[in-house]
Amino acid sequence: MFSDIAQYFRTEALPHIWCPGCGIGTITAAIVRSIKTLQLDQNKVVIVSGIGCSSRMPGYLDFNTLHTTHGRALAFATGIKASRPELDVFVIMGDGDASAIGGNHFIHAARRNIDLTAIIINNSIYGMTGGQSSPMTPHDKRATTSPYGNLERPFQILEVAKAAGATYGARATAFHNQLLTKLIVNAYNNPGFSVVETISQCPVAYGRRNKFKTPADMLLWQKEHGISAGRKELGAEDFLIGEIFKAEAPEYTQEYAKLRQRLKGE
Amino acid sequence: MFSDIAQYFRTEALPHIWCPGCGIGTITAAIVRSIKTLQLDQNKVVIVSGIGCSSRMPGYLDFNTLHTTHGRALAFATGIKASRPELDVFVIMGDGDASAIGGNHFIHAARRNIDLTAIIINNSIYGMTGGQSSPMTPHDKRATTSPYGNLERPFQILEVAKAAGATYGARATAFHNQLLTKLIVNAYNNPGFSVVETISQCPVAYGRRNKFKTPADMLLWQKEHGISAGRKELGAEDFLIGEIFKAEAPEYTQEYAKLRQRLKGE
Amino acid sequence: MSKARLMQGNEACAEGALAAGVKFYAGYPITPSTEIAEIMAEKLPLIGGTFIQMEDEIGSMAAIIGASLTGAKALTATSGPGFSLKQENLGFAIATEVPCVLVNVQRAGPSTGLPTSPAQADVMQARWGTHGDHPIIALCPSSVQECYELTVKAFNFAEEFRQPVIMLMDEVVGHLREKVVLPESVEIVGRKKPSVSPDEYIPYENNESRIPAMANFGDGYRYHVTGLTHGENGLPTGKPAVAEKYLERLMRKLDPYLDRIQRYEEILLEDAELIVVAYGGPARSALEAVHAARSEGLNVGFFRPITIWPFPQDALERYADRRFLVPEMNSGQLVGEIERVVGRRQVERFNRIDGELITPDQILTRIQEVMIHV
Amino acid sequence: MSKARLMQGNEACAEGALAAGVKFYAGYPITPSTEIAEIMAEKLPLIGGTFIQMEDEIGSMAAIIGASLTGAKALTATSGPGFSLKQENLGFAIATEVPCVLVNVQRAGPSTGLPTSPAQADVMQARWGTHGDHPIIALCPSSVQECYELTVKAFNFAEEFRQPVIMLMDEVVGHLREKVVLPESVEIVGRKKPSVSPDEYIPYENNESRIPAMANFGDGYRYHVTGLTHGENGLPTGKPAVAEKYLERLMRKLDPYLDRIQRYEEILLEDAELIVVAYGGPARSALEAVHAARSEGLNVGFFRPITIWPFPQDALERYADRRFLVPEMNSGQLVGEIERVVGRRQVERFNRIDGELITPDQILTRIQEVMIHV
Amino acid sequence: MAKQQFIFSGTGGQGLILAAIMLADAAVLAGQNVVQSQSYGPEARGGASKAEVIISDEAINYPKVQKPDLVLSISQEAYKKYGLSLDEEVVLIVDDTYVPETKPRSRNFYSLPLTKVTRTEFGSEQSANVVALGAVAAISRQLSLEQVREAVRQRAPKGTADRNLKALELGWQLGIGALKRAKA
Amino acid sequence: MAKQQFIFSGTGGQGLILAAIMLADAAVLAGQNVVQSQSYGPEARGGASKAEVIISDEAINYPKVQKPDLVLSISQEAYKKYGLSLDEEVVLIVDDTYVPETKPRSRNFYSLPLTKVTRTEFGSEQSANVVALGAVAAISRQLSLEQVREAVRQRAPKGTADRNLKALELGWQLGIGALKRAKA
Amino acid sequence: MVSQNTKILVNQDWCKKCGICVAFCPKKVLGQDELGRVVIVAPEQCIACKTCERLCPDFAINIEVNKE
Amino acid sequence: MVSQNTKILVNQDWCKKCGICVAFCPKKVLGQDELGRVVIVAPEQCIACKTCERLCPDFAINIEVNKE
Ligand SMILES: Cc1ncc(C[n+]2csc(CCOP(=O)(O)OP(=O)(O)O)c2C)c(N)n1
Ligand SMILES: Cc1ncc(C[n+]2csc(CCOP(=O)(O)OP(=O)(O)O)c2C)c(N)n1
Ligand code: SF4
Ligand code: SF4
Ligand code: SF4
Ligand code: SF4
Ligand code: SF4
Ligand code: SF4
Ligand SMILES: [Mg+2]
Ligand SMILES: [Mg+2]
Repeated sequence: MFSDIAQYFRTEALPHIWCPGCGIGTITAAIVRSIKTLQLDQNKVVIVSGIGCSSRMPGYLDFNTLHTTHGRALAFATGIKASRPELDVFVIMGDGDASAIGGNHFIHAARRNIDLTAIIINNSIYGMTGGQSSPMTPHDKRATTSPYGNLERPFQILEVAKAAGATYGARATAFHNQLLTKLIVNAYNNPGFSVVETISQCPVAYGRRNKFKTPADMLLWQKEHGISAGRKELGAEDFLIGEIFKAEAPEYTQEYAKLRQRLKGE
Repeated sequence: MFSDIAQYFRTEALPHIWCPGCGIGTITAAIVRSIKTLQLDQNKVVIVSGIGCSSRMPGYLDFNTLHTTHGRALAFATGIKASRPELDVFVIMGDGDASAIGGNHFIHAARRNIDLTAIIINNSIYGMTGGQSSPMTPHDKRATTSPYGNLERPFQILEVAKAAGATYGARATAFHNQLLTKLIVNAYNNPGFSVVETISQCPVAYGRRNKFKTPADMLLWQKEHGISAGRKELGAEDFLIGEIFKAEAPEYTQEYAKLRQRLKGE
Repeated sequence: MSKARLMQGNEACAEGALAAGVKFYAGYPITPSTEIAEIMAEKLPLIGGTFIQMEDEIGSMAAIIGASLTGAKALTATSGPGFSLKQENLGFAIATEVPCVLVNVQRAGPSTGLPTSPAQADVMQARWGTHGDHPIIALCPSSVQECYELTVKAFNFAEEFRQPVIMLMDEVVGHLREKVVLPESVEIVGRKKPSVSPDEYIPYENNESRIPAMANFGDGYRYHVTGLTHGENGLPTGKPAVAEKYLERLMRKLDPYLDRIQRYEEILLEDAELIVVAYGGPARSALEAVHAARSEGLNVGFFRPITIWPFPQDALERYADRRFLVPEMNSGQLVGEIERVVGRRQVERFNRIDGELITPDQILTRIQEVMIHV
Repeated sequence: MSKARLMQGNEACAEGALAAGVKFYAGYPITPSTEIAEIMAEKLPLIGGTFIQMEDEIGSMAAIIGASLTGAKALTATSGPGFSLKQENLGFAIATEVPCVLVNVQRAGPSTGLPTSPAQADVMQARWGTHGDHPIIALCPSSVQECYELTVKAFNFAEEFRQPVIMLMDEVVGHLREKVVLPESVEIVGRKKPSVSPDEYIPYENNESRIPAMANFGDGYRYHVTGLTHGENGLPTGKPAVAEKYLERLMRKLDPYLDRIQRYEEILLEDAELIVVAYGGPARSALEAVHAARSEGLNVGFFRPITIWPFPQDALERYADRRFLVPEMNSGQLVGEIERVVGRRQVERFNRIDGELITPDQILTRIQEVMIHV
Repeated sequence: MAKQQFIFSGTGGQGLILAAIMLADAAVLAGQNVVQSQSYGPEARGGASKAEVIISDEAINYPKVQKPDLVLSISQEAYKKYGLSLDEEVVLIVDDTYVPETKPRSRNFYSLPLTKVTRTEFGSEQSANVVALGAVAAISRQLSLEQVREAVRQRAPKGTADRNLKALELGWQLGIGALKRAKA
Repeated sequence: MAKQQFIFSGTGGQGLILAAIMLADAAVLAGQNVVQSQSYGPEARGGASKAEVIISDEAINYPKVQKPDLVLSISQEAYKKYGLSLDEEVVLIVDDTYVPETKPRSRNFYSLPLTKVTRTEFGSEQSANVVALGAVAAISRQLSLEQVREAVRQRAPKGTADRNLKALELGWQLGIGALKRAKA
Repeated sequence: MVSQNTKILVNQDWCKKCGICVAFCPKKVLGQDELGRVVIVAPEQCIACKTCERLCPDFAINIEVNKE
Repeated sequence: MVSQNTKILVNQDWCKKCGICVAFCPKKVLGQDELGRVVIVAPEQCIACKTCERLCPDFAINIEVNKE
């Protein structure tokens, strides 16, 4: 099937830089499949990212692609979308990128309910810099900056998104990549700020330190612990997958367009 | 009663710079009354603020006081509390200070559930800079940067705090200042990150533009629209006052202390 | 009809931006620049443009870069603390060569300082504020009329050279109201668009002009923009040779255009023994002092860099045999560059840092000290 | 016993901090500085200190200032992009005179650049990166041993002068492992505490030493700290005279101590016709080149500023009659200051900006060009 | 016209800056060069407020008033700061309500019922700034009533033009009357 | 001892940097000056990896290897980059599993079964880096086995000291054997 | 009734004439003169509820109750 | 059965030998040689479920089904 989606890639840039077994590649393919499913005009698609392993994704994709500064992807994307709302803007962020340094842009994009499709690749770690804990590293897990186990609690990032005003939230994993493709399609179709949290494996910076022997072990963990709503009661390490919330609210660029219209009338 | 609390003030710095009828002064007195009620050691109390009209408060108070940069008060306070947990740290922020530029520090202080008492003085506007809209300006209201009415939706800041991990959230107004004093006492007593949103009047930068003729009119509005839970159904402009949420979670500095203890044992 | 009007410096800056074709403004309020945002908030939606108040200055800088990539002329304005916060993304715009204009209305610092008082204390920050090597253009108006004209220029430079341009104003000119006469029309330069098909488009082409053609996002030329060191194709590279080529071009892209970019004003220099070099608001005091000194028979001249960066070095160097006096509303910033150019021993300083505008008398006294009493 | 050990530059920096008594670290990871954070995360809780990973660099800088106000020696470390972000709060620490140490392990920029490659491109940013006038101390190690020693010095300077100090490292020394011999004990300077009662305490006293005594938050001396321009009592002021007094002291507080602060290394200068001025990692290449040139009979000397800011101007000025070659891993930064001090015509440059360490051969060739072929 | 320098002083919220802008506008209409500036108090929250106008037919470099030709003070504090120790050459105008205590002066001194007249006419103090402007303009004799009127018309906030034109007239009359009395 | 310069090359994840550090540690124990550095690939994600060590009894200024005395290559890519076009003076050591294709060389060339020996002994490839270190140390003849042993003991990750000492021994023997064969 | 024992102190140096105390005094004890200054118009009505004191943004009112 | 018409293509230049495809192939079609390279050990077992292809992080597997 890669041959089916190869047209969306800058194949000359491949193979990519991600480590053996890293989930980002798998997720990349799933995202591209969503865009293919949506039959979006390649020339109108913009992919924006921050900095991190995940954020290297746009470089491999043949769209209008923008690899920005750490944590700021949503602010750049806001400029793009507000300036030219007819573009289809997807924003790729790592968990650190989105929720640590980028947390403020995240809640404000949600508050404005601006029509961006935000995909957080949550590998529970700062991959690019070699394995420091992120605000989404589970409690007690190891990272180079939590050598005694993470003292902090992770964000429930979809809860935060919802409280801040986002109108679509969903979760999948690299393993559940067909679900992921579907959720991204739905997220795109939501006319507002949509967040898809995607659990990924980082075998090198996270897995090694947290007793996962192989990348496959990490995918297995995703398979076991990613639970669809109602399937069973959630255990300690379990998490919901699928659509987590939907809401309705005015969308920023539409409101702005209405303002322009209204002023014309005056 | 000012003579009762004068010992907590730097009276040589008075009269303060706030405009006639500004609610910040009223709230200042209420905060000081809480500290008095709690009988805290004046030498152990630290008041930290950002930048804005509200954030000028610590300059008038006779504690260890720190007036920082715009939006960063909680990050400074985190350094203080993490370094010396026995200090009683109160953090004063404007609505813009806390929720616009300071949004990220806000959600992370909440996530860490660090034992700070955060007081947001919400006057629905950037007062200090002369009346631009803030992320807490109500929809449709006027500000110098929303001359046609605010297009955006305001944050429900206590919802965001809760989703991010705070363990205490409450709301009062300058008018309901006795309630405010009580809520701050309770917030202080919560061993974790506590947020008290305080609705204030800014007659000069907000009131004038939004059809309030006098400061007293704005206080009347607070009186009418600040509703205790269960008192009546909330109308369009109404908001709840009182305790909004409580939760339990490990507190950051205590966890860190435990880590140090654990390592000693090893 | 071009009519005389009373206008504030910040307002003239906003009007200049509108005349230059600004279509996007993202900002975060800060004294003494806020009027620019307020005017934009009012006017942009009227002309099909977009104003957005971002959550902070970092986001504001990011948003204007994003908007510019879609083809919009984009503006942001701030002051000291916000200028510090914008530095990281300013560097991104420089590295990726995205046109935009950033206004800094300087106030007295450091830190929060005296928020409503003037200073010229971000002059060196404008040159060196973001990390890493980088070129910069910074323009410095002395009058309300110039706020207007230089903002138009700033957009033109930004677009022509794919280069963020800083309008380095100060509170004196930003808040001053003055009579201006706006031209009926202004010369407008747009960015160079690709003349080839998307297949042949090389987004960061190392061409002779040193300025690659720039396609808008959404117009069919799909390409990659990254703050990583990149090759001509826009994709990141770690290869030293490619990196060097990129950085060499970036650092020298303005060189062929210096004659056009570097602007300055020269008054009474021919026979001047002492040249007063001043810029921005305080240049007005300096000029008055120069005239006063002349009327006392002192051979004093006046040199005003309008382009602060790249500093008009060649222009000043012609006078390297004279003596210089550099009054600044800081502890000595641009004076270092002047010392470098003309030699340290020839240069005297005058600095005022209490938040009040330097007076002509102060400069005159200093001129007298330097020329008579020494 | 002081024993020889193999140690990485970043590790030596961390160990130096521990030896100096660091008790608080707040940071945000970034290559190539991250090892410093990682070591702190491991070691601080073992000695009753605190490590906290903040949400970003802005918060990190804020947190160490807060911690320092409670009396803790405080450290943060970063690299280019993070250094840009820390500038606003660095300015706050300078304005409020809160001791702390900020490490910047320089990598190649601008923007994200080449994150794992060395450069020296933040040298001018270290001087001018935050808005407003401000004094700064920046130290620049060339060896792993010096990473250790200068970090100790950095803390001592910070504490003694109530002044944030920048450790301006580069990826070459930061990631180099080298044999070091750590001293058994190091000289440690703490901040001056008030010797008067709380009633008499003047937190920003304009005393003769120019360095006000500093009380810890929580120790009974209640006072106000603000980034607004403030009087001796710490309270904000808008009065020009008070503002001026404060800023004058702030800008000149280091002057009486320059002899002790400014450090540099001089080798073979006596008869040198050409002096190679180099610093940081590339100084190692320069020294090797100087020796090679000497063995070819060329009278070349070596001057290494260790304190980059305040630049050891007087020390260098003694040689103003010689010629200079300034190799840098940037497009020319410190060279401007050297030109200012010794005169522009005497100074030659050599710049490498491709992310690779300058080689001794490159410098030697340049020495030959300058001395022989010209 | 030679250089004419004006200082309007009072407290924040009295609308002095707007009055100064109107004066400057009128000067522009009169074909003059003009600069107008104000000092924002450190925080300008209800504190002292000062606005300056310089009018000249030559280029105006230094934009601040060095030696005023006319000072208006409408608060006691402002009078103390800007009015009290003025040269007697300089015209000084004060409001008799808000500046009750003044030092005697032999000439160029006008204590006018600006506030009172405004209250009587409009029932509130709003527009007192424009009344003051009228008095200033009349007494300074640099501009025609028509020029100032046009400026007020242009700058008055939406819906307040008539009221403000009326206020201007009132002030102008106060000024003319005072001039006459002084001559007499 | 004169200056000795080593390059360890392979791919990320093979533990080359650790091996180089151990070599450098051993040199410190031997009282030498030493510097050790590595090039992080632009992103060092599974790509080429290079570690360098310089040992000398004099001060070492320039810290990068200018002319290596010994190169170890344990991937074909690394061999191509660092091993292929070396002077024959320079000692070249490759792993025969991961560098199957090599250009013939008349001397100073050792293609050793580093990976194979590791797998046979330990059932996995972990510790192949220390096996390689043993071979390098033995062949370079700059350090005693005891010095290197001590270095491995100090640096080996918690709980792996024994395994790694074993690996070192294996490598050292491989090296000694190879030297003997070369002499023969 | 404790009104006799209640002292209403207005610090005119700090008062900014915002009118809040006047508007919220339940007993119309307070008024403003033509310059906006707070004046005590009906001291005998004061019930010492301290509403004025608590709402005053400028710490300008002190209600002193002398209970006997 | 469509297995006859299924082609399993492994791009060895892109494959990083992570073993994921091998671990998740429901039919044990794939294996790894001693250098970790993916080898097709039981092509006839392939049911063209494309699990391997979808999970491969390196776009290195292509399952081509030739339905007839
Ligand atoms: C301003 C700034 N701070 C820090 C960094 C260093 N840095 C690069 S990526 C990264 C975090 C990566 O983690 P995440 O966002 O989770 O992405 P991942 O690599 O895990 O995909 C950090 C801290 C940077 N590039 N810029
Ligand atoms: C980095 C930075 N950006 C902007 C400002 C300008 N500024 C000062 S206060 C303020 C907002 C004030 O609003 P809020 O926080 O709601 O406080 P208020 O004045 O309303 O009490 C702003 C934008 C600043 N000082 N620093
Ligand atoms: S470090 Fe982790 S997230 Fe980054 S490429 Fe490697 S495996 Fe993937
Ligand atoms: S501007 Fe508003 S918030 Fe600020 S002091 Fe005045 S009334 Fe209060
Ligand atoms: S205490 Fe109560 S009754 Fe007395 S003046 Fe104050 S508000 Fe009125
Ligand atoms: S509430 Fe206070 S400031 Fe306002 S009028 Fe009354 S006494 Fe004066
Ligand atoms: S398509 Fe399915 S059965 Fe066939 S090789 Fe792949 S995973 Fe195995
Ligand atoms: S999943 Fe892909 S990269 Fe991993 S072993 Fe299989 S083919 Fe290779
Ligand atoms: Mg991550
Ligand atoms: Mg506010």
